Amino acid sequence: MSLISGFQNLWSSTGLANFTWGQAIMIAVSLVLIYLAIRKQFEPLLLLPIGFGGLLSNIPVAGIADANGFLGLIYGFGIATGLFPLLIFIGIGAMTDFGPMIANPKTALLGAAAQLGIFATLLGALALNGHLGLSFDLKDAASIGIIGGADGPTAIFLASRLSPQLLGSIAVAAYSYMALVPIIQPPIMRFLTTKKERAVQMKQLRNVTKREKIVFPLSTLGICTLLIPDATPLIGAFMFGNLVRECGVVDRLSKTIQGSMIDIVTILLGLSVGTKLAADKFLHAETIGILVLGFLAFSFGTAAGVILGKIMNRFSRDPINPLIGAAGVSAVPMAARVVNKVGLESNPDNYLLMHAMGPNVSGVIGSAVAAGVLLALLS
Amino acid sequence: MSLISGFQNLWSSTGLANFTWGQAIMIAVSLVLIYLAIRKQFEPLLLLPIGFGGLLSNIPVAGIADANGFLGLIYGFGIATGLFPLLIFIGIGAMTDFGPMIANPKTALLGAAAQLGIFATLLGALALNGHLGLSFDLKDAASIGIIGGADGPTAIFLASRLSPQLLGSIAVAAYSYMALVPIIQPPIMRFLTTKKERAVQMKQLRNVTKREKIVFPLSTLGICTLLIPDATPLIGAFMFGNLVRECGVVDRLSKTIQGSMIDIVTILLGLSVGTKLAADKFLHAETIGILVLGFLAFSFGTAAGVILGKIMNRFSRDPINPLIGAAGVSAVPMAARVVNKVGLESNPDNYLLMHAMGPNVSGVIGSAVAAGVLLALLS
Amino acid sequence: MSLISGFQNLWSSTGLANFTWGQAIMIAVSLVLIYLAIRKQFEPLLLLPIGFGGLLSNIPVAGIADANGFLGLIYGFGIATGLFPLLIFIGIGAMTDFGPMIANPKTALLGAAAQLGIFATLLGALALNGHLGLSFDLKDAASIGIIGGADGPTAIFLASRLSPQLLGSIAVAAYSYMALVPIIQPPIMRFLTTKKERAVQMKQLRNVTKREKIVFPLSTLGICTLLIPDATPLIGAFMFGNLVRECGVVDRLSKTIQGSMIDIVTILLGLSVGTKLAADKFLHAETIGILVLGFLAFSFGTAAGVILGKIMNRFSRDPINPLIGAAGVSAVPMAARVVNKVGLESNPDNYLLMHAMGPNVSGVIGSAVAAGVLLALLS
Amino acid sequence: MLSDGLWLMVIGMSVVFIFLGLLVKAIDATSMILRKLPGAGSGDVPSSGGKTRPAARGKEEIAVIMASLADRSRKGS
Amino acid sequence: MLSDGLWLMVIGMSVVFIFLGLLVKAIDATSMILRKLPGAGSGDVPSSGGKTRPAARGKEEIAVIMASLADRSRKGS
Amino acid sequence: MLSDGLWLMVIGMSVVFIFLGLLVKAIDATSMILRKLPGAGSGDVPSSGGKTRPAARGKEEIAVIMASLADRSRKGS
Ligand code: NA
Ligand code: NA
Ligand code: NA
Repeated sequence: MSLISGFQNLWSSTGLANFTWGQAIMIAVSLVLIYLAIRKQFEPLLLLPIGFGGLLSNIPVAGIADANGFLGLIYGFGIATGLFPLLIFIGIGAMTDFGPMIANPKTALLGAAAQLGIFATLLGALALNGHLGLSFDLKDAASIGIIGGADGPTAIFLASRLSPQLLGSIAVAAYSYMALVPIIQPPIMRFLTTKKERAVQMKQLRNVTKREKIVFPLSTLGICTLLIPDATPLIGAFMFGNLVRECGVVDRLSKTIQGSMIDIVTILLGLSVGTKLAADKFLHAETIGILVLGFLAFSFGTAAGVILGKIMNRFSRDPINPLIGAAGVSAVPMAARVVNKVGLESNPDNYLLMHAMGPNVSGVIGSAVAAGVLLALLS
Repeated sequence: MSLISGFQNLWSSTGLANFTWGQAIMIAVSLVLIYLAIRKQFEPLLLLPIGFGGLLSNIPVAGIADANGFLGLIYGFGIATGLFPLLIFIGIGAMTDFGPMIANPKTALLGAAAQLGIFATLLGALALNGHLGLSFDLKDAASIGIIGGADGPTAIFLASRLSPQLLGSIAVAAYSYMALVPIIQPPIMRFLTTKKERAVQMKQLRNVTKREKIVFPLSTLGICTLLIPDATPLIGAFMFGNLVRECGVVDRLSKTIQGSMIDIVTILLGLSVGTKLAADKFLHAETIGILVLGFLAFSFGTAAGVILGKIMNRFSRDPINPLIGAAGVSAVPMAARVVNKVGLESNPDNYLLMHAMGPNVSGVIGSAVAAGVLLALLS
Repeated sequence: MSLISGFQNLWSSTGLANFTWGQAIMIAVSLVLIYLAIRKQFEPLLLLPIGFGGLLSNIPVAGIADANGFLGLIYGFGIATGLFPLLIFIGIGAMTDFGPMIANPKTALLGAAAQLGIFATLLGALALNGHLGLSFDLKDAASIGIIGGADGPTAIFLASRLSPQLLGSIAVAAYSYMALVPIIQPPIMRFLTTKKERAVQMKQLRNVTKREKIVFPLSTLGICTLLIPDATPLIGAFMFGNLVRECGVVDRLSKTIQGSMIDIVTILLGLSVGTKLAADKFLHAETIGILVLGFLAFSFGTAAGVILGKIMNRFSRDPINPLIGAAGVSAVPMAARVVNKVGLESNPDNYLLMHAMGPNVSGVIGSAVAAGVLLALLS
Repeated sequence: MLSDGLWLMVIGMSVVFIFLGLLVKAIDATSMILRKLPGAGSGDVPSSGGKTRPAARGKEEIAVIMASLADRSRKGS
Repeated sequence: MLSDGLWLMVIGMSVVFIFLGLLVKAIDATSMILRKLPGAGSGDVPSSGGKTRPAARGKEEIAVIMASLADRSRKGS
Repeated sequence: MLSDGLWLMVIGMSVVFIFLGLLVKAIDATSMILRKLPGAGSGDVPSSGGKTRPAARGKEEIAVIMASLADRSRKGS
């Protein structure tokens, strides 16, 4: 090795000598995600690691997203196997209080209606197929639709199974639109309701006993087992976390699950989802389509929830404020807070937060069930 | 796909259409474990995850316990390799204070005597072989015997090596009987001792210096290395945790080991041990045999400890209360508390707790050594 | 199996019957490491686990360091893949405040000069090749040189890639000499400087804004991407941790990274690096050579930093105390504290600590860049 | 393929509604059974369900709840 | 096979007793050696061994110890 | 092989100096740009950079800093 050949070898291994346009663009995209995470606080817990993972995955030569690269290895271990999204679901279960939903269970149906966003978007993706140079098969359409579930782990779990090549744009769309819920939802909510409907006051929620909260995760898993076993990894992980939370005899596990366990998995999941932002995996016409469709998914879900809310309000004995239907898309607890805020505009004494938590958490279950149906029929 | 065929596909993938009787029974068994964990506080840190893992593993279609299923993957990673029980042993080491044993080392021999439960049960299993439709080979008998060690990680480690197909019932038996120690032990203790023996007061324990506590884990590992290297993974992990605890220079590691590390591993270990509660792995005549034998194991161990206690009391210069021999089965710290309680019945001023901690912790070492002997001769 | 044959089998599996001289020696070496960690507080967070891993890896029969052994498995999972050192780098990034370096950036060049220790030692290793029975190729020489970087994870990452067979002695040398920084550096610092130079007072550091601290990790990664992509796994992990720390929107992740995540990885990394202390992997003439060369590496790095400090002091507008150049070897924050102490000897009012932190943390970057160059040209 | 998508929608929405409908029934049944069970009235602490009575609450209490929700940074669900 | 089990028992119990017997000797030897070593008396803090003097303790202190043991939920050993 | 080592040294040290030299320029440029950006003066909190003014500090403050550094047990870097 001479000095010249050494420098030549080195030059040929620099980023400058190996950059592709695609990588440059994706680095810019990743920086935008990081900017949104930090400056606009767009779901920073996820979008910061995803964005940084995107940066690392678009570095030429380094091969960090390759199967044997730093992040490729983590992806293979935790995302390709489905392990990380399920561990995160355990954590979310341990953080979720189903009290408001148990206190007024029929509001759970609003979380069912909001899943229409998933299937409407699925249809939309199929309608786009063959147009504008886009090509989506049924599995792709299902993975895109799940963005409307507004649940990150569910979206990552389903997409990693049905359409891993679209995982990057799906995860980015899901978390970005979740962050945009305060901007996307209010106009739709105001458009579909009258001022009088928005001012409806709901009955105070009843007390929920510890026992009811302990039985709840078990009966949910039971129904899931009988009806749609393909959803049991998601629902099972979710309900395990919730049982750990509510049972009262393993508080140290509950604390660790909600703390260091979910944090560590979030970091590893975020960074390794970022590998799907590598230029060759992300820069397709399909990505634009996915972003547009994801936006529609959130809008449709919101509308369906609000409309069912209006119908239920008409036929229910106790009044139901239709706004809380919008919380059925999940995006916990952001969507419920949006409901509270829009409700206060029409009636400054009307605190809908707790009432909106019912559809909000039932929407998480609804999306996991929808994912189970799609897995059962398409995989 | 038509609507009809879609619903047919879906129906054929429901739990309702695929349930087996075995799965239904095992779901009931898992629910009983969860009930005992929550309501009766039977070792909830382990039995709750094991029970929930059992639920998930008996869901038809979902295949959660399969090699590529959610829990099957974790099992392959952490139990089949022996990793999780050893990491738990590091945590237990960091939680164990050997001070009482170092202060009165001859009580460690009581922890040796109690291991008779292991070998008596091994004999019992062999005696049952060929009767009542039961079939146990030497490895199975050894794995069943280790229940008598009353140490969960040791039992899981040995069974996963010698008889993985029995792991489910062995783990369930081990943790259940540990929880039942306050019910199983006292009658045996009272039957084997006179009231006068139970009232024996022991000499106050001497001070133990920090240096002695630091040397202890190293000399224990040294003896193990010379005598029975096959026990060094267990003893080594245990003593590493203890050295981290006692050395005083890595307190942040000690805190993490006792906190989030052991918690995370416990959750993953419990859930994945639950995969061995899948109907096809659990519902054999052998399981009943294992439960009966496990009960005998605890009883024999208790008796052997108490009897050696009586003998040592007769020949020792300083008085030894024979009750503390019962703590030699381990089940730390439950068995030591049982000793304290039974002792107080005969002499309300006689606090045996600290004296019982000596045999209690030496019983952990004794069981690991016994497991090493079985591994050396049978694997 | 008869009793006799049983005891024979057992005897043939004891440590006593299988010990080799090499294992006995390496157990003594491991005990020395543990002694130094506990009694002399030589980098105990790493040297205690490494020493204990060394104990376990030299136990005959048990095979704990084998590919399927307890620690061999962890090694394969975390060190052979490079995962653990990178996760530790994320943790170190989250613990590092680059404020002092951003406030006075030209001191970063001192951290460049100190990397001369790496390359001088590389030359030294090549010069020794063929003499005294030592045999080092270019990759070995590079791995030995990196000891001079005084960064454990960088050394382990590079050695595991270029010369895994030397990893044990390289890791031991790196951490041992880091612990010896207060003994190795001061004589060199005093020899190369006049009392007047050592008494130089530096200008108060300016304020650094939050924004500057957020931009810093991103621009560092950008330069690395353009110049030397092979260093991006190390620099990327380091800068990710630092961005998580500084961005202010993911404080819970930052806390977990600095706490339980780095602790858990440290334990697993330390124990599994200990597998390279197995007699057959450690007891070569090369090990002595590595220890001697590692000492030289630290000395050369210190000298180069101090000499550049003298030069910069002469030509800089604002005075620069040459002592802070010694901190460029990294060994954060030990080397910076040594600078502060030596500075106080000459001028009891001269607190150099913060000024020394600039070269100190830039030395971490410098070593990672040097490792990248070596990887690019040699792997 | 579009018709496949339509079937998926009909099937999927049906299953989601059946699932959550059954869940509503299960919750109602549970609360009824538990109320009749011995010890339900006495032994049972009214738990954090106590937190679920916001309708009549003042602005200050809501502010506290919302702040605590903000803390529960929920990682995208 | 039953005789194999008997040998296992004899061998196993022997090893367990030899092991713990040696451990007792090692503990005694350690404490003796450390007591003779310089600095043993002064530099050494009597550590948490101070906790190991319960015989004369009152009921209150024991209650505290037992409560702390209860906290140390020991995960099945 | 020794000459290979020499080239490695020349190349390696050059890259390290170029890298950190560019970094110095980047830091200077960043601070200049940020100072000119709107909101830089007002919105930006002077953050923990406030900690980086030790030259004039008394011994007590330094002691506190060093103690906090000692806490930050840095795992060998
Ligand atoms: Na949802
Ligand atoms: Na035991
Ligand atoms: Na360095």
